[in-house]
Amino acid sequence: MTPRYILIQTGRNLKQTWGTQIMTLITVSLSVFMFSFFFLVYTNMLNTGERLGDHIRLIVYMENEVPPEMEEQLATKIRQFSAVEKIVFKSRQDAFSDLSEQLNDDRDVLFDLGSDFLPPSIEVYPKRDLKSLTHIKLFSDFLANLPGAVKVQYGRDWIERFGSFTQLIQLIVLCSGILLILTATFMVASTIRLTVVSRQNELEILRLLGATKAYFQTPLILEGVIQGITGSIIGLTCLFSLYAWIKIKFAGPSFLEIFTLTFLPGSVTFSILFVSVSLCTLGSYISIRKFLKI
Amino acid sequence: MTPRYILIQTGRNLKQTWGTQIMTLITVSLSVFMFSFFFLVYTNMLNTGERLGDHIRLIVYMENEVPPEMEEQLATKIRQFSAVEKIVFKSRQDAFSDLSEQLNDDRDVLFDLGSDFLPPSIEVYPKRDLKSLTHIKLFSDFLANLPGAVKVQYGRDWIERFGSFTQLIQLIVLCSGILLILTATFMVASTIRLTVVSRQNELEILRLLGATKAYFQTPLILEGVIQGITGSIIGLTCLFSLYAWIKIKFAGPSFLEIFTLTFLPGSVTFSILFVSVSLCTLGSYISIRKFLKI
Amino acid sequence: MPQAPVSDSIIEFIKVTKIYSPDVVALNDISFNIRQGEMVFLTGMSGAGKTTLLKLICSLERPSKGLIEIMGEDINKMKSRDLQKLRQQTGVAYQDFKLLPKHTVYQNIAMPMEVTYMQPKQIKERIAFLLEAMDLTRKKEIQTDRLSRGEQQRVAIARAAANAPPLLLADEPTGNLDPTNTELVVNLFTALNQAGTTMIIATHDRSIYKETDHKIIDIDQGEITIHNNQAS
Amino acid sequence: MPQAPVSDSIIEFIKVTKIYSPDVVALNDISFNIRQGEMVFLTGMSGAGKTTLLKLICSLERPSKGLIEIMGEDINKMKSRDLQKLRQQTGVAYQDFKLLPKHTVYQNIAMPMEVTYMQPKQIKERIAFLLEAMDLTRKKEIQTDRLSRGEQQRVAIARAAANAPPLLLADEPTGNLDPTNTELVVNLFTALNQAGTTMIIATHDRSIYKETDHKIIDIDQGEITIHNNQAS
Ligand SMILES: Nc1ncnc2c1ncn2[C@@H]1O[C@H](COP(=O)(O)OP(=O)(O)OP(=O)(O)O)[C@@H](O)[C@H]1O
Ligand SMILES: Nc1ncnc2c1ncn2[C@@H]1O[C@H](COP(=O)(O)OP(=O)(O)OP(=O)(O)O)[C@@H](O)[C@H]1O
Ligand SMILES: [Mg+2]
Ligand SMILES: [Mg+2]
Repeated sequence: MTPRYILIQTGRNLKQTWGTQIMTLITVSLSVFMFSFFFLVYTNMLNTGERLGDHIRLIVYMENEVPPEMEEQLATKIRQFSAVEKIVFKSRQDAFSDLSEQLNDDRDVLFDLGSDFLPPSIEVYPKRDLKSLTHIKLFSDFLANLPGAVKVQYGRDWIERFGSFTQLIQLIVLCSGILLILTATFMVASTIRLTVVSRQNELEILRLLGATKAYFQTPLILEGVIQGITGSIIGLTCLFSLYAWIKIKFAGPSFLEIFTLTFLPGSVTFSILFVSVSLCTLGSYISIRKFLKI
Repeated sequence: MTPRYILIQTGRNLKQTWGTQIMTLITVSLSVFMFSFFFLVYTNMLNTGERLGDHIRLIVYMENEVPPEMEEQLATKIRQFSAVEKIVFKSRQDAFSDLSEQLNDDRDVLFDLGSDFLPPSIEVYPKRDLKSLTHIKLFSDFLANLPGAVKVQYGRDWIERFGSFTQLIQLIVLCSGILLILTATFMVASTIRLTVVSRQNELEILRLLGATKAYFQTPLILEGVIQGITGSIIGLTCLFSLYAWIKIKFAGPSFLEIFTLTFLPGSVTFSILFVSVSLCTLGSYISIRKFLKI
Repeated sequence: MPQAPVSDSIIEFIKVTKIYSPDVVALNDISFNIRQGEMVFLTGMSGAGKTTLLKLICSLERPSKGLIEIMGEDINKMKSRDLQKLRQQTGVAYQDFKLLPKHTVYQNIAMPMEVTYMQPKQIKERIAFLLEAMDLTRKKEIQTDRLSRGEQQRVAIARAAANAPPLLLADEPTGNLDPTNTELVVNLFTALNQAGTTMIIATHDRSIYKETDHKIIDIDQGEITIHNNQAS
Repeated sequence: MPQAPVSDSIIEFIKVTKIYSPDVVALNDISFNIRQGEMVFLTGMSGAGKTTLLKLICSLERPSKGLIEIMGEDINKMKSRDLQKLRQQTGVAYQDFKLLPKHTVYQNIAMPMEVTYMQPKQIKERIAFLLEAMDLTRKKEIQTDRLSRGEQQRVAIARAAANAPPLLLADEPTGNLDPTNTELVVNLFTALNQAGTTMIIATHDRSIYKETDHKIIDIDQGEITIHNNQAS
C-alpha cells in the first residue's frame, strides 16, 4: 500500500461524502471554538481578578502600636491563614503622614489636631488571585480577631460584591463548560453516526471482498486526522478573530487599563489542537472498529 | 382516519425508531436547556446590576450654593442627559451635618472648623440599570462641565471597573447566545437528517403504495409535536433543578443580599416551550415535504 | 394522429418515448393499448426497457414524449390526489421487491391495505389467504431481511395482490423461484385475472407464458412487437 | 467419524448443521466435499438453504454444529488475516448483488482488485475484458443504481470473477437474465472453470445445467442428495 494510494483513496472518500464531511468540519470547528472561547474568557477573568486585586488592602486598626519584635510573629500568623502579597506595619506617625499626603492642599486642617490622633494599623495586601478575593470576608474576620485588633477596614461593599459576582461567573463558566462538553460529545457522536450510516454499505462490502484492516482503516483514520486539524484550526482562527475584534472595539485606554486582554498562550492553543485531533482520530477509529467486529 | 389509528401509528413510529427518537429528544432538551440557562443568567445579571446601582451616587461639588430658583433648571438639564433616580441639592450646612453624622463619636473634631468649610454639592443618583452604570464615566464628565461645578466625585475606580466588567459579561452572553443558536440549529438539522435517512425507505415505499398526505403527515407531525413538548419540558426541568441547586448552594444571607436569584417568569418559560414545539413541528414538516415532492 | 381511445382500454400508450439523461433511449415512439381484464406478458432482453415501461404506467417515471392514459386519465395532467388514487388501485411487484427489511412479512403485506384504511379484520383475513397461497404462513412473523430471496419475492407478490387491485404489474416475479413456487405464483395470477384484474407481467421465464394464449409485448431496441401467442 | 480429507478437495463439509434462531433448521447434518476445479450446481426449492450453504463457505455465517474446511483450513480456527485472504480468493456473486449504488460499473468491478493492490494497468485490462464478456461496455461509467436489474446482475458476476479467484460462488446468477445474456454468463463460467476455477452455482434455472455432466447437490428439507448429472 503506497502513500500515493492512501492519498488517492482519502481524497476519493472526502469527495464522495462531502456533505457529511462539511458537517463534521463545522461541528469540530464549532466545538473547538466554543470550548476555547470559554477557556479564554476564564483565563482573562483570572487576569482581571488579579488586576482588581492590585487595589485591595485590608487595614487592621490596632489598639497599640505593634512592637517591632512582634511584627515577625504576627506576619507569620497572618500568612498561615492566607497567602498574602505583603504586610506593612504602620505607626501612628506613618498614618498621620499618609493622611496629610492624601489631603495634599487641604493639609493645614490637620495641624491643629496633633500627629497622633490616628490609630496605628497593619495593612495587609492579599494575594492577587480570585481565590483570595472570594474569601476576603473570612480573611477580614480572622484579622479582626488578632490580639490587639480594633477594627478591620476594606472596601467592604465593593469587594464583597465583586467576590460574590466572581463566584457566580465561575459557576457560569463551570456550567457552560459542562454543557459544552456534553454538546460537543453529542454532536461528534451524531456526526460519526451519520458517517457510519453513509459508509456502512461500503465498509460492509469491502469487508466481504476481503479488504485488509489497513485497506480501510488508513484512509478513514487519515480522514479523521484531517478533520481534526482543519476543524481546530478554523475554530481557533475564529476565536482569534473574535478576540482581535473585541480588542479593537474596546481599545479605549480606560478599558485596557483594567482588562489587559491576552490570547491563550501557545501551549494551551497547541493542547486544544492536539486534543481535538486525537478525539477526531479516536472517533474514526471507533466507528471503524464497529465494522471490523462484524 | 380515526384518532385511534393516528395514535397507534405514532406509537409504532416512536417504537420502531426509538434510537433516533431518544437522540432527537436529548438534542431538543439540551438546546432548550442551554438557551434558557443563558437567558436566566442574563436576566439575573440585569437584576444584579440594578441592585448594585442602589449604592451609586455622583457628588458634584459646586463653587457656590445653587439658588433654589435655579434648582429646577439644573435638574432638567441633568435629566436630559441621562435618566436619573433622584437629584438632591445640598447646601454647605447640609454637608456639614451629614459629615458630623458620619463621624458620629468623633464629631467633636469638627467643632473647631466652623460649619461652612465644606463645599455645597448636588447628589445625583443614576437610574439603576446596566446602561447607566456602563456610561457613568461619560455622565460624570458631563456633570463636571455644569456651570459652577468644581469637581465630581463617585466610587470612580470601582464603578468604572464594574461598568467595564459588566460590558464584557454582556459581550460574553451575546457571543454565547450566537454560538448557542448556531449549535442548536445545527444539532436539530443533523438529527432531522438522521431521521430522514432512517425513514427514507419507509416513506418512499408508502408513497409508492399511494398513501395520502394525511396518512404519513399526521403521525410524523404529531411525533414532532411530542418531541418538542417532551424535550422542552425536560430542558426546563433541568434548568429549574440547576437553579434550585444554585440557590441552596449559595443560601448564605450575604450572597442573597446582592443576588436575589429569580427564575424565568412564566411568560418567558411558556414562550420557550412554544417556540421549541413550533421548531420541532416545522422540522418534521420540512423533512416530510422533501418526500412529498419526489 | 392518435385515434380515439377504445372505450374499455385501461392503459393507452400513444407515441411514447422515454430517454434517460443523457442519451439512453429506453423506449422509442411506442403505441399500444391494453384492455380491461387482459393478461399481458412483457418480454425483451436485459436492458430492453421492460421495467421502464412498467414505471411509466405507475408514474414512477415521466415519458420524455407522448401521451399515456391510465383508466382514462392522462397521467401528465394528474393531480397528486389522483396519483394517490391510481397507485392505490395498482398493485406492483417490483423487480427489487422494495420491502421494508425491519418489518415482518405480515406488516409488509398489510401496508397497502392500511393505506386505504381497510378494516383490521378484513386485513387479517386477506393476509391469511395470501400467505397460504404463497406458502409463507410459517414465515408470517419473520422480518423480511431474514427471509431467503425467493421468500422475499413471494412477499412482494402478495403485497402487490393485497388490495385485489384492478391493475397489477409484476416485474420478473419468478426470477428467484423454483418451478413449484413459480406454479403457485402463476395460479394466483390466473385466479386474480379471472376475477377481473388486468395483469402486466414482465418476465424472462418462457415457461410461464409459452402454454397460454395471452398477448405478448416484446421490446427490442426501444421498439415493440405485439404477438398473440396462439401461434407458438 | 469424519474421514481424512481427500488431498485435493477444496471444500469439505463434515456433519454440518445450521440453525437460524430460534428454530429454522436450514441445513441438517450434511457432509460433502468438492474437489479443486469442479463445477457444482446447487439446487432446491426456495428457502431450501442454498444461500445458507454458500454463506457458510465464505464465512458470512457460522455453522451451528459440524466442521467446515476451506482450502484445507478449519474456518472455525481462522484468524481475521486468514479470513481476509480467503475472501480475496473467493469471488461471490450475491443473490442481492451487494453493489455500491452510487459508484460506477467500473468502480464496482475494480473493488476486489484494488483490495488486493493489483496494478492499475492490469485492473483496466481485466475490467475491459469482463465488460466485453458481460456485454456492459456501454455502461462502464454509469452508476449502478441507474442500471436495469439484469445489468446489475451482470456487474455482480463480473465483480465476482474480477480477481480470477480459485473459488467462485454464484447465487442465482441468471435470475434476471434473458436466454442470450444467460448464455454469456454460462460461457464466462465455463471459461473460468476450464482455467481451473472451482465453481459453485446455486440456481433454479434447469437450462444452465441440464445438458452438462457436472455434479448437482440438491437440498431438500435440510438434507442433501448428490447427483452426477450424466443420467439425465
Ligand atoms: N438470517 C436469518 N434468520 C432466520 N432465518 C433465516 C435467515 N436467513 C435465512 N433464513 C431461513 O433459512 C431458510 C433457508 O434460507 P436460504 O436463504 O438459504 O434459502 P435459499 O435456498 O437460498 O432460497 P432462495 O432460493 O429463495 O434464495 C429459509 O427458510 C429462510 O427463511
Ligand atoms: N435511472 C436511469 N438512468 C439512466 N439509465 C437508466 C435508468 N434506468 C434504466 N436505465 C437504462 O434504461 C435501459 C432500460 O432499462 P430497464 O430497467 O427498463 O430494462 P429492463 O428491460 O427492465 O431490463 P432487465 O430485464 O435487466 O430488468 C437500460 O439500458 C438501463 O441501463
Ligand atoms: Mg427490469
Ligand atoms: Mg437464496
